[in-house]
Amino acid sequence: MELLVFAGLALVAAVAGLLVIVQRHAVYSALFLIITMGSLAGIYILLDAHFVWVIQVIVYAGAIMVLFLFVIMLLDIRSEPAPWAPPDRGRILIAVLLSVVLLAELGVAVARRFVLAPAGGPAVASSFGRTQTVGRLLFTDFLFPFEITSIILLVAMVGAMVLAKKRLH
Amino acid sequence: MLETLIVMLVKIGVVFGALLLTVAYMTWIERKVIADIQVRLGPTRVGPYGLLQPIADGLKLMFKEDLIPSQVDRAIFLLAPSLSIIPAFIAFAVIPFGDSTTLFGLLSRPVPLHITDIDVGVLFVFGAASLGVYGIVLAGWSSNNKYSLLGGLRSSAQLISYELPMGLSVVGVLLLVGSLSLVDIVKAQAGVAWWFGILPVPNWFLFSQPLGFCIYFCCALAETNRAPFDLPEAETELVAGFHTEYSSMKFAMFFMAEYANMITVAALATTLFLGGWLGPIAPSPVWFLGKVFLLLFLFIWFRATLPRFRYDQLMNFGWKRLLPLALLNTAITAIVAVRG
Amino acid sequence: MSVPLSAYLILSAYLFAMGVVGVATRRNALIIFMSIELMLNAVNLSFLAFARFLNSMDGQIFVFFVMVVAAAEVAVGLAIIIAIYRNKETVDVAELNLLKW
Amino acid sequence: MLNSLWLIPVWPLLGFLVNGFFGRRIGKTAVGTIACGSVGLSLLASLGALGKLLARPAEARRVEQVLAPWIGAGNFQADWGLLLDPLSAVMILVVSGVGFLIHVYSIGYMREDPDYPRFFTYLNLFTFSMLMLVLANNYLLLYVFWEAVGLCSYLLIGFWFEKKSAADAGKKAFIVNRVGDFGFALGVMLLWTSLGTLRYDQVFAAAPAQLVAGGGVVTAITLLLFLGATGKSAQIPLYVWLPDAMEGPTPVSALIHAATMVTAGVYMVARSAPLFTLAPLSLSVVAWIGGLTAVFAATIALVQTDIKRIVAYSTISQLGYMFLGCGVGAYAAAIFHLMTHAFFKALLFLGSGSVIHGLSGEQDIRKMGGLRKHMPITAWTFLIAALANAGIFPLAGFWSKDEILYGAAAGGYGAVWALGAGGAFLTAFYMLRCYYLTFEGRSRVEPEAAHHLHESPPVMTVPLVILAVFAALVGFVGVPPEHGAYHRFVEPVFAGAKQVAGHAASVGEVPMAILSLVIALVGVWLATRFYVWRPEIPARMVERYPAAYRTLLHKYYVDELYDALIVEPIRRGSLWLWRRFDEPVIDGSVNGIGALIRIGSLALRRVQTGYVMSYVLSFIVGVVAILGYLAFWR
Repeated sequence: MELLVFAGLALVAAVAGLLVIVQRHAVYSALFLIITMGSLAGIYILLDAHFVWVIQVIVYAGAIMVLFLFVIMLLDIRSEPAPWAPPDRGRILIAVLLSVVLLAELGVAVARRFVLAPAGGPAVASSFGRTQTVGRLLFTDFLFPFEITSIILLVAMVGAMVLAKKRLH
Repeated sequence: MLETLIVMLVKIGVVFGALLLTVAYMTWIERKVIADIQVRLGPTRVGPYGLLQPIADGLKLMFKEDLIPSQVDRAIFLLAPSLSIIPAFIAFAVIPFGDSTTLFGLLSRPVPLHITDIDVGVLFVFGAASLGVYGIVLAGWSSNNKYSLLGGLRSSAQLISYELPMGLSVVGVLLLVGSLSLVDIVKAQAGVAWWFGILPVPNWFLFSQPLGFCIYFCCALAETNRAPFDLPEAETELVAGFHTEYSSMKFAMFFMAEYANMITVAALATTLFLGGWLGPIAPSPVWFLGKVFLLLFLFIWFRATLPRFRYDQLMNFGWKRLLPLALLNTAITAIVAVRG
Repeated sequence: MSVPLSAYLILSAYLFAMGVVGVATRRNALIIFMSIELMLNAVNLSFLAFARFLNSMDGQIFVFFVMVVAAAEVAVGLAIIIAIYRNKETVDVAELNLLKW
Repeated sequence: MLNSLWLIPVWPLLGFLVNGFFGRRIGKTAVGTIACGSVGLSLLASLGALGKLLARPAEARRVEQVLAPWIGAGNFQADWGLLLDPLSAVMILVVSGVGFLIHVYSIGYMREDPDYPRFFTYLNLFTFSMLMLVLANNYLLLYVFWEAVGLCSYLLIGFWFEKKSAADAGKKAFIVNRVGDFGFALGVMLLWTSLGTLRYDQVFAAAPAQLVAGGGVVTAITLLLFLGATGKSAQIPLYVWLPDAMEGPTPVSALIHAATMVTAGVYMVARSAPLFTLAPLSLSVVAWIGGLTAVFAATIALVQTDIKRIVAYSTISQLGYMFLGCGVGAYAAAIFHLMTHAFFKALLFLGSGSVIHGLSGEQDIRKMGGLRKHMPITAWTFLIAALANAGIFPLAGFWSKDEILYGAAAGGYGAVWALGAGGAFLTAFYMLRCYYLTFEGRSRVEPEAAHHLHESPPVMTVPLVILAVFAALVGFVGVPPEHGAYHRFVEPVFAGAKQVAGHAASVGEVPMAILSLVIALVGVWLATRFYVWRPEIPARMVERYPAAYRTLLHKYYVDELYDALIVEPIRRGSLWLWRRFDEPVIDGSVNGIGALIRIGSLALRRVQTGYVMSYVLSFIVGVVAILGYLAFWR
């Protein structure tokens, strides 16, 4: 049952992930990316990430991708020629080959190290991945990085405003 | 096992059906209430008191010609209405509408009256709401029409802007409960609180989080594009906003999504601030529905009373008033929660 | 049937490779950016898988931080893209070659 | 007050900051008020500190405060520490008291200057630095503010930097001081390597035990310190900058180049008395240099015609007296002279400033004369100061100078005493010469200057009068000699140094005093004879001894000598190095490397295609390589 659900979600994620990078128009890329993220959120539930999956939906799908769509629409970007058009062909070939090598390497690494790990993993406490557990860790062991992230967000906020502000001439 | 499955399917069916029915009849209620406020009669012809009016409207929309303008981005144009309506209905999955019940002894063990109770219920509702933006923004973009695009952008900007204070306004409640599960939140509101030691009030968060409730309610109006925040549909400026190019059933879907959203936010407000299904004597779903309809009535009342905001006023109100107020509310609640 | 760790990791590696291809082949800055997000998601999946299989919450916390950084990055990155678009009327990275010799 | 010594120097610092940052915006009145007010507050704080110090028993008059650690590296430790004892108390009173009067005077003197705020900014910075210099509790802090006052001196000498002579004078002062400061720095380093500390109390406690009395190390330390003092206090051989420093505004000359900064060397030697006591050789060097400078500068002053330069050479000469006092072990007397000198020399400068002001910038005494009728207050105060400088009873200079000469005689330094006595005679002569030529006789003022001739405004004359009162009376704090209130206050600081100096010869105090008074009076009589009764004599003297006159007029050709011996060889050597070494070798190698890199870059820059995708591709190649290594070979 779990395997079935995983297979379904993984298939969706994989296909959508591929479609993200071959679309001619950025809006479609964004839509497929949203689908990938959504199916990943489902997989997160399988991994007992009870808090992270909903954060994935809210932050990635709800905030980040909306921002993307916004910018795409704001900039009024037309469809571009197919990415595999002649001038880029050689580079694309190299890139794809390299990525295949990369994937192969990662596959070898996984095969050598982790293929023997017991399926399903160890039994975990019922509190694993719950909001309370995450919250407790964030405010104790990871308090310092947590506070740092607030600074990062503030800086990003100010930076985005400054960059995107219309200059008055 | 089988019983669980059947019960689950029945629950889903009942909730979905009730929601559809409520959406349909909200249109009737709205027309009637506004007519009353404006000293008119409202629909009277179709059925007694015009009760069959929604059915007639639905039929009309269904049989209307489904226009697809030639310059639209077809795939997304077709997808957008569904993207709009699905999250609106999904959100209802975690809202508890009653206490556990055996249905007068019909079932072998008590069945909780909600489809599911997950430990991130509140976030789930917000997540679903944030997904609702896509329908609008994609509808606006794919229509290939400047009014649609502007309406869509406006609408999504509004939704994103007001999601923030909305999320923050309920943090106070979450701090007091210590859980994101909506069932837990409802249960935490059981009992009676004593104001100043003499005045008994229900232990609802409306009374301990009045500021939070007000912020939530304002944001709820904005989130559902209701008056006085109905700028995305401001006819005078944008024709009909993002759904200018839509007609027939696809238009109906946007329409339904809007009303479903209204019901969702009202149900969430009931759960978070008004004690959910809790109440004496009457069965719990009755209490729940009563509170939800009270809030819906408020929605309509606001629409009939208040003029529309200007766009800059809307943004200023959200970012410069509600957001700081929500932060203040969160801070005060945190201090009280830690001290008390 | 339970899912083995390697399945998650392979999916993660595949998505990461897709992101790499996207970054290396596309000329639209926005799509490149989305490919980067895809890679981040792939990494997050690995984090969560390892967290589950090592029975350690640290991975989940890291995912949280990755998301924060991603959000910050998107905000600034999109602002930069908007600024570039205002100046050059394009988001084609092949036309942004001021750093050329 | 004593537990917050920082209140003394902090006000001028604040004044410096306010005037420095906002001086151009707040207007002249506010700038002047802030500058004077801040120094006035310092004066009040100093007086308060003095009062508290006096209230304590004599042996407890020592307050040390560490405000903050400054440098801590290994076993090296230096703090922002302040030390208040009778010696520094006298110094801060002189600095803030005289400084305050000069600040007030400057309001009038600099009234018309467009750079008014800048002037007061520098002046406040100087006051702060000088206060810190005398309050420092260790040699490093002393050194830092020693340099800081040098910087202020440079800035203020070159205040009118658009005038080339002023800018050159500033540079000269700075460079000559570098020589001395180099010695000072070496001295401080040597001190640390031999004792491991720079704090006064620790140094003086450790020195007798760890350094061999009269040995090479302590002699080297003290001589190096004294080299620094000769630079700062304008002694042979590094005195050449001070006469040129008269290019600066007159209040600057009064404050920095008469009353305070130039006495820093004397203060430093007096402060280091326990060290000098261990090095008799250094002491006699100090005494001899002081005595020689006193006479040498006085002879030059005899024939100078620039009113400020006369006073400047007089300052060098008087500083020589102070070193003479230190050298013979009469530290208290030296500091006493430092104090009285501050008053009458500041008065002399301010008086000459008043004259210059009244004559619209004229400084040549040959073009003055008969000014007493027009500027009575200036004339009278100038006369008092001149007589005080000449050492006429009972004015301040008499008491302090007499004490130094007595110290020399009593210490058995007969030759040095003779130098001092000769200097005293010359001093009386040239001071009175200056006075007569300026204020008495017939007017030789240029007609257009005479037209504007006027007494200075009250803001300038009131400080003159106050200073005159002090110049006349301040000597009485040291009466009776060697046992006055002043000595009871300051002498304990030098208790340790006293024992070695001792009294080698027995001479009567009163006869010695009368003798020095007579010497001074002879000088006065001679000057009167030359310039009042028989005005033709000077010209005859010039005719009779032309060589001597020219030598004196050209200041013994020392500047020319330095130019020929030091400046010119260095200039030639530098030119040679520039042409033959710097350009072909150093520039050549630098440019060669640059050219090499440029050629290399021309080839390599093809790599920079400007296409993001290419960069990404190379990036990915790297990732694949690393991952391949990790996946297959690890």
